[in-house]
Amino acid sequence: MSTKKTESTKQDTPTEPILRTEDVRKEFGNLVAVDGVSLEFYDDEIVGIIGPNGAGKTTYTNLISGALSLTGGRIVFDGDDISDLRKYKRVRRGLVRSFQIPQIYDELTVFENVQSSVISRNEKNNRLFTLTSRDTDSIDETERLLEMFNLETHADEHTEHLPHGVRKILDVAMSFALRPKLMVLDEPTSGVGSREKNAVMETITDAAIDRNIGLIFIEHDMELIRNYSDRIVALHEGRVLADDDPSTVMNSEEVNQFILEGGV
Amino acid sequence: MNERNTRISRRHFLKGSAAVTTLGSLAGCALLQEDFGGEEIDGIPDEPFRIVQVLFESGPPAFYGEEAMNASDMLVDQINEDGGLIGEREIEVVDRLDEDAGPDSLISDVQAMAQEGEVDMLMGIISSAHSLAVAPAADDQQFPFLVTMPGTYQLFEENPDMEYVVRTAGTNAAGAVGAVRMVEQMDDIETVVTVDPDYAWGHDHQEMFEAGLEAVGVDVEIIESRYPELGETDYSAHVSAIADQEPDLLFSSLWGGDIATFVSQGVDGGLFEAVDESLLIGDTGAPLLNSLGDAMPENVWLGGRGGYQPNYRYDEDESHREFVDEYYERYDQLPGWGAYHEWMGFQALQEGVESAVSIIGDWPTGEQLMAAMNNIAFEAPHGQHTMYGPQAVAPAVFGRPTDDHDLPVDHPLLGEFEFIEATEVNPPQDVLTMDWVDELEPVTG
Amino acid sequence: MPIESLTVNAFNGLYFAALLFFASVGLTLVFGILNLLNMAHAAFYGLGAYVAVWTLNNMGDVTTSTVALLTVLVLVIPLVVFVLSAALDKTVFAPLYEIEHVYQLLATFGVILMIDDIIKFIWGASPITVDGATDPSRQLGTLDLLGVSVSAYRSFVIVIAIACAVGLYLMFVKTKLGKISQAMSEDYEMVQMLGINVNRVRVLIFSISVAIAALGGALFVPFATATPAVTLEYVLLSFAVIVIGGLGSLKGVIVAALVIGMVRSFGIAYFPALELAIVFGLMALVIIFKPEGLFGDEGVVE
Amino acid sequence: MSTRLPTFEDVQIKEVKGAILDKRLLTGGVLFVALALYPGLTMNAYHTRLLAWIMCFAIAALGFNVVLGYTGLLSFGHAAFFGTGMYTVVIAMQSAGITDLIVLLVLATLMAGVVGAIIGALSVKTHEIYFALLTLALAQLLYVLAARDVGGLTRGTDGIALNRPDFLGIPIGDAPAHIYLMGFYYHVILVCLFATIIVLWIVLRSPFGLTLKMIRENEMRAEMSGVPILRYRLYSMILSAMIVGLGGALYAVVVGHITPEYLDWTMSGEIVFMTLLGGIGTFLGPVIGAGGFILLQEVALNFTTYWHFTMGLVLFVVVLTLREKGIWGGAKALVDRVNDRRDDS
Repeated sequence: MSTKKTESTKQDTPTEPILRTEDVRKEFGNLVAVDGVSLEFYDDEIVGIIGPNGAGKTTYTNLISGALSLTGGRIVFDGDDISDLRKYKRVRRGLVRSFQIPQIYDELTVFENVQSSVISRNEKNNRLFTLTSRDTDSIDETERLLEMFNLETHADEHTEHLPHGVRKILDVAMSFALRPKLMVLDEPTSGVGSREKNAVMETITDAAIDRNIGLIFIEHDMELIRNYSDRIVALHEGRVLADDDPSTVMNSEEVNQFILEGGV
Repeated sequence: MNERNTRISRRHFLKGSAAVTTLGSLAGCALLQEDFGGEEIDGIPDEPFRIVQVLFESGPPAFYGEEAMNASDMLVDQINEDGGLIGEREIEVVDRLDEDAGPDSLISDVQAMAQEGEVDMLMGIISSAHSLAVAPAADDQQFPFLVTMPGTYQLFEENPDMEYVVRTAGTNAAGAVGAVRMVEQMDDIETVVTVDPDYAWGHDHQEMFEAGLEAVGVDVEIIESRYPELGETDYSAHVSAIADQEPDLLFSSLWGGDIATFVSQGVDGGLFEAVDESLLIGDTGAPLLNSLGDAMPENVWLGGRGGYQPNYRYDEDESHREFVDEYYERYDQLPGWGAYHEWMGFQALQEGVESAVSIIGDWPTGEQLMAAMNNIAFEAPHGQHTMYGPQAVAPAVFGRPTDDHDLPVDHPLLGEFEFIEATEVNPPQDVLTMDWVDELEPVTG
Repeated sequence: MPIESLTVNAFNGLYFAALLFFASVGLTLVFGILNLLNMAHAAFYGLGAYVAVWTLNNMGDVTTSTVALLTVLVLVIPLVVFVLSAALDKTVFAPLYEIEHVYQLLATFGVILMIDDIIKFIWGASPITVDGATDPSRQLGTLDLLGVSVSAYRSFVIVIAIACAVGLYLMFVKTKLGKISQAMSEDYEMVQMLGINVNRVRVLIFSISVAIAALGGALFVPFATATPAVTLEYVLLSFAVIVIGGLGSLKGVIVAALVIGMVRSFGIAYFPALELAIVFGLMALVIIFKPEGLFGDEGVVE
Repeated sequence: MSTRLPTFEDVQIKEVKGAILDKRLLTGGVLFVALALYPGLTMNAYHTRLLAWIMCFAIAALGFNVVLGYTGLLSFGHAAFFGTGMYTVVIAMQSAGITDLIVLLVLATLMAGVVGAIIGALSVKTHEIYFALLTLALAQLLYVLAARDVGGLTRGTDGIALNRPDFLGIPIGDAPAHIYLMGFYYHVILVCLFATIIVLWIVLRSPFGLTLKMIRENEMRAEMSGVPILRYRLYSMILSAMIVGLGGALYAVVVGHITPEYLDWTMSGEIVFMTLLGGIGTFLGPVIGAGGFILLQEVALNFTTYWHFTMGLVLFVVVLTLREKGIWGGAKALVDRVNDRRDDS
């Protein structure tokens, strides 16, 4: 459970937000998927995003990560306008996302999976004549990360046959290896057994707090949302329905009407 | 293995002086010729004379290969019936290499054969490009190579010092310059469209034809040159474009299946009504006339480098008549150019062996045999087939399709033959073909 | 440019487009519905051509009636190949559905090499043309099109191509097989779960596709020549067609065949030097600027 | 060849791996010496040429596998790079009068890299079949340029003959063909092959190599790890093109006559065939594949006129049964299984 839960809400934080979206819009033909969303996120908070299917949650995160281009509005990250920045450049600035279905490299070992992220973060991809097995810097850091996420025992395994929960953790570990300032997680516990869900969330939030990383996560499990968020944003039909501390949002009438009863 | 090594290295050592030695021994022996006259010849190897043929067995030009294979099967049988080469040594075609495997494989095979020493001669080859790659390689290996079909004039002009290669096919100059000579005799020709396959054969022909026309000073303009892809299946776009232009003359070096498809689709598109006269010089003869049958237009001249038409001098030339009859009996069709080329090759071989044996009184080495095939002459449908050094010079022969013939086939053959002397359509020895074509003299008279 | 030559070139383009349609429509259907990239598809075009030329040249003693000849080309040969390909689908092609596209391409390239040699084994390597007596293209002569005389036989081929396209369209829209096929192209597993015998649909679609290619080859041969090179030429052409049209789209095949047919016909007529480069240039341009092809993001018959 | 890395937790593993590496180096060294001595010991010119031929294509297949096996892109246009290597050598000799082998090889490798950059830049955005067909189409356009002799450098489909290059100012090109190949040129190819293997072995285990594998395994993830994937796919094409170009350049001298057929898509198909036969999932597979393909073709050609059928059947069966393992990976798996069984008993 987050220890800084009460310290930070946007009203009483004097620092600049790490991410600000200003009136961002996304249209697919006639369909308006995201309809002018303006939000701010800080690097010391954990924000949960909720909303029914089709509310625009995933589209919104795709706009942030650059997987989709904006129809309108702008996105400011760490003080710079990144609206037109390519995906990989956003990642290099510290805006990182993980995926609903774990996106890992199946034919590489767990160790290589994480090491690849470390190398990419150091922008050493273009080193041609050094062996990765001799690159002590990245090896040391990879070891630490594996330890942190309790993956040491799997280090030498190819990832194809790992249990789903471990794959999920690995995916997150790879994102952490990128040393993000802000991480966007799309349903970090989907597909994970209900008993493991808390453990997964615990690992993630602990790491985030430890490293001072802001977290945004989409989640359908209201229990998890309530337990791990410092703040909750509710989306509905591409618009912000509520943006406040968890208890306020959960008790809001509109949220109850459109989202909580909507069969989630 | 060891014995072979020494042989190879010794041969290398000798290579520089090979030509001198050969000539010397031939000349020297010639003086002694009378001593051997009529006597039994020693040293004829017991095993047959082993030939490996290289022909397209697959790929678009394979039909040419098939004709050549047919002819060589027949000719080998005939020669062996009479006891073989000089009546003493039978021929065996020990292997056939598929030219479609490409020059890499062919060169490698030549090397293997040269090394194993179990083959006496390589024979055949269809593609000009392949001949340019394989012939020098064979020469490097000191492996006798009798080139029977490709026409590129560059073969010996690019590799003037080859000692192990002879070619019994005339160069493509004969066809192209022959066509120039035909135009010289025609009246009312002002505009020409050329259609040639899009590779060296086609481009060479077009170039020589154009340069030749210019040089002889006839008032003819080539208004368009087309190069359809080799193996094209649909010429209709070309046909309609040419028909639109209504040129006085159509010139083409398309050959094989391509010329059959082109003419057939041309007939369909009214091409031969739109042009007055055509010169189809891409080794075309009986197979084309067979496949076109009654549809064959009559206002065309067919032919090219050699008199390889079954009814050309059929009555006058006994050996030609036998060749055609035998071929027809055996394969139920008339021989095409691939078959004739092979016939020339085997004649050169027989002649070469005979002359070498008569000079040295012993069975010739590969080197001596190849040297003996230089500068000989032998019978061909068009009379004497003469070798200038290692290269045959063929005359040009053209004819018009006609149903008026005596051969037992129900398709047209050629008539109204035009014969143009080899010297009119080939450069003199040691003159480069393009230099000669650029300075081509008009035919006098 | 006189109007007559416009007509003639357009007619040539249309005829070539018809052949391209026959050669490639099955390729795109098999890919769109069955998710198989069958490089060997065009080999059946070549096979159709050889079977046709052999049949025509051997039926002269029985009949030379035009109707009989055309029936053989349009019905008998496709039917024979249909049966043959059903057998092949169960044997040679069955394991291919399970593997990745890259491996499908390579394995079916192996099939091309095999079919090519089988053709060579049966019919030899020489080009074969249809005998005059049993050549429907010669029998039919010419007819008048907008004041230009064009081949009646080639007009017939164009008509068959149009009929074939309409027939396929109706099949997809009206019949149960067509509807299932469309559903399969969108969600193969879903259809499987509905308890439909997917394998039977697969055999049918595969065999229809292959039979159309053979029909194309059969119709192609009277006006051209059966040579061993036909297969490889049409492998490239048919891939160009389906990529330009968009993989898996019936409309795409029709439009792309027309585009290539027309560009090639007019291109050769007016810019003959470009012939070799036309199809590849067109293909490169389309993939660079519209990688999904002209109608690639749509379903089979949208 | 294991792609696993030494891990942090067990120092012993590192040592064991080191021993394995030493064993590999030893095997490689012995093989190198054996191959180097082969022509001198046997004086067999046919075998020497066959080996030279195989080694040139082994280099090309290794280079091709950078794109197919490591970056996951099926290119059907690699004939463009092979042919560029060949034509660069012959054109540089004929038109620019360069006769030194080293200069020619460097020049050819660079030119192939340039062509790789152009074709790559146009095609790396596309995927799968589109990538395959776009590379095919672009390479085919290059074939048209050479076949039509645009620019007057290639002499069309007749092709150009080539003289034997010299070496470091020594006019060794004047030596007879046998001596040139068996005493000199064969060894140049051998050195180039081993150099290629060593350099590639390192490069594919470097961060750069890992990056290519990231792209192969999961393009989206790689991009979301901050990798500019298009740029790295392009790098991969350029690297691959350069190595294939080197193979082509070396081969030009072996074959002695260069025609546009080496730029045709069937040539690309042969390179794909070789690589796949050997196994795209293994490092040395392409080398084995080049040898297997060429020997198979030689045998099939001598054995039957229906060699297309034989080759087709082999391709079909290998693809279906072994897939990315190829004959090399398949053989290794078999050896492993036999060893396992022996350990069990």
